[in-house]
Amino acid sequence: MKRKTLTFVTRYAPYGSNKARLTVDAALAAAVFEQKINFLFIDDGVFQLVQNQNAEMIASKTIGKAIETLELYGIENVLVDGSSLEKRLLTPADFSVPVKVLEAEQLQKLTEDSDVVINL
Amino acid sequence: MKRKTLTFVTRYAPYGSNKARLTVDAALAAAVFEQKINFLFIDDGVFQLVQNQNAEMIASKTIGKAIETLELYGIENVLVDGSSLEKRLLTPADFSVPVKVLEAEQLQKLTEDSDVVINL
Amino acid sequence: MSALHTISGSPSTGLLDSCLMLVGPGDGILFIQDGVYYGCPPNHLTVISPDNALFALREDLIARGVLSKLLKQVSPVGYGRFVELTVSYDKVISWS
Amino acid sequence: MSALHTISGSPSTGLLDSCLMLVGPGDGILFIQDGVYYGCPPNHLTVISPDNALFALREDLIARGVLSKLLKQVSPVGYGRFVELTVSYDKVISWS
Amino acid sequence: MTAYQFARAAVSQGHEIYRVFFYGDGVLNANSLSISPQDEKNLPQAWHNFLANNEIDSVACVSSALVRGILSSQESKRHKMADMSLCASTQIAGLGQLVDAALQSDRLVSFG
Amino acid sequence: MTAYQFARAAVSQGHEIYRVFFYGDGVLNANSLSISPQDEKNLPQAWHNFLANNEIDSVACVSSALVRGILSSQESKRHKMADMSLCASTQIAGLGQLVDAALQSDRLVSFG
Repeated sequence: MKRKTLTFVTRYAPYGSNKARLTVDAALAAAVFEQKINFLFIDDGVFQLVQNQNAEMIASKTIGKAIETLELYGIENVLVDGSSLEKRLLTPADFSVPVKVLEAEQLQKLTEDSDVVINL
Repeated sequence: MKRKTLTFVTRYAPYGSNKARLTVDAALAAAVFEQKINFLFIDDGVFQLVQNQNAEMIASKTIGKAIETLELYGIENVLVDGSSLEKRLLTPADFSVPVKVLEAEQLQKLTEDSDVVINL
Repeated sequence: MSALHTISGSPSTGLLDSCLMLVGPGDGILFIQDGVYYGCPPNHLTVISPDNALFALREDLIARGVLSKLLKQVSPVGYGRFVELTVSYDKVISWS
Repeated sequence: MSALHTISGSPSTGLLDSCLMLVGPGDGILFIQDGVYYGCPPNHLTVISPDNALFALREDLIARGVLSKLLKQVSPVGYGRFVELTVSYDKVISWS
Repeated sequence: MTAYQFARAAVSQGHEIYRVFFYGDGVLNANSLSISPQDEKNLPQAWHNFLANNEIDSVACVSSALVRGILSSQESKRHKMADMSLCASTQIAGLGQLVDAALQSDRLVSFG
Repeated sequence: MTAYQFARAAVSQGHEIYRVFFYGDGVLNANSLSISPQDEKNLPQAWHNFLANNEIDSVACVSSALVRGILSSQESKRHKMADMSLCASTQIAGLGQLVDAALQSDRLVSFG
């Protein structure tokens, strides 16, 4: 089986639904398959990256913690849509992990270069 | 127990979720309590009123049918937010039941005059 | 009769615009769950009359790491105050 | 590699704007479920390049009573054609 | 979680809760079979204890419950299903119970 | 419903379905206890028949399934629950099965 490029896209805020959690878990599950993996945050998904989250307050698991493990699992391509940041007046300095900020053209190239795009 | 004014608000398109159905069913359940009942469509909720729906195509119940029964159950105050109509280029002529179109000030008065507003 | 409006979705949902259609003078607005992002920059609240008191649930702000970003016109409140607010207004209208 | 994008939420969700961030030349867009309201007036589709083919699921249009309102630049398709479209593009990206 | 914490705060302030009405995905809190992730709070269990300890009436919306496979023994029988998965403290009933609660109470607070 | 009709159309055109992966509320289609409103199609039953007749592999996402009270007998045992409510044709497994399907198939089509 040839090596594929999988791109996970997440566009939901961290705790309002289970979708954010599901996408991180899917990416972590994908890591063991040794494919090329991109993880892209867009829209409200960028809120998942905000540092100093503490979901114990709402008896839940802090999603920032799971995102920090992405790199440990070998997922180095942690990407963020620049326009989603601008709209929310956020910058990579607000985040708990290092990210690559992509502009419009780079986003389109990312999609084009992906074999599978998983947007749950 | 004094007679109360109940206002049901629905803002969801008819079939994408169960919420539209839930609100109509709740209003029909309320009818037997002989209170004053308003039923207000706002935002995507106005799509519920569009005539010639046929949910058999998606193996579901046509919600327009349930809305037609509101009047039979004595719920005569079927109200629509005018700005939601304008945004969607819809008019009462597109609908399967007669409705009263409310402007901004009337909407605020409706809320103020209600004892309970149910927005599920 | 006054109302407390609770908003539980982020600004992407447009819930505040819908809510404002029914907000009258003296009504209050409480941001909960993902709604607390409405209380963070950029300022989404300029469309609201100063006559309407604004609150955000502290637990939800802390969970999301945004308590320190809360705009100054919004008061952080705990669950106890949330309950008091539902009593001090005549009714509660939820937006989710 | 080209993509077919499926959009299943109404214009209130803003899904088309999100989708367009990832749409490249030659990609197709298929509106399904509440997404079919994107194919109805007012015209939400002026921001899309004519290079991108547009489709809407016929069953969902009929269910909602809006088949007759479909904008002329959008082609109504059934489930058979939906399957063919997923094959004729290199991948499918879903927006919900 | 928000609804649960709100209800606890209301009781601790001495307010009386007339009824808790579960609808939509909320009915999952009335499912005795549901299991929370290991490191998260078991919300159905917490609700169950809270409602029992404070003797609060609770109802799961029948239409929401049935499609999610939450059955009372009576419904199980009617639909000839073998299993039963409703918490003992919660009844299944229609939306009339929501309307009744809205009429009987001083405040209706709902959490989408 | 969209996913079900799409799957039927794919099979009728001679395509092979490698796997159906239920997640989120979709796992309710794998709940043997769920009951549809009288005048609507019984979607869980329709899926069950379709998957069995065409011998298609199906998996319900374990985390989505557990919080919704959908248990395989094995999980039932592990969590000491009395009842069992998973359709016989569907296994419970992790998100790895979704990734595996994405890698093994020519197309992944998901329905939110």
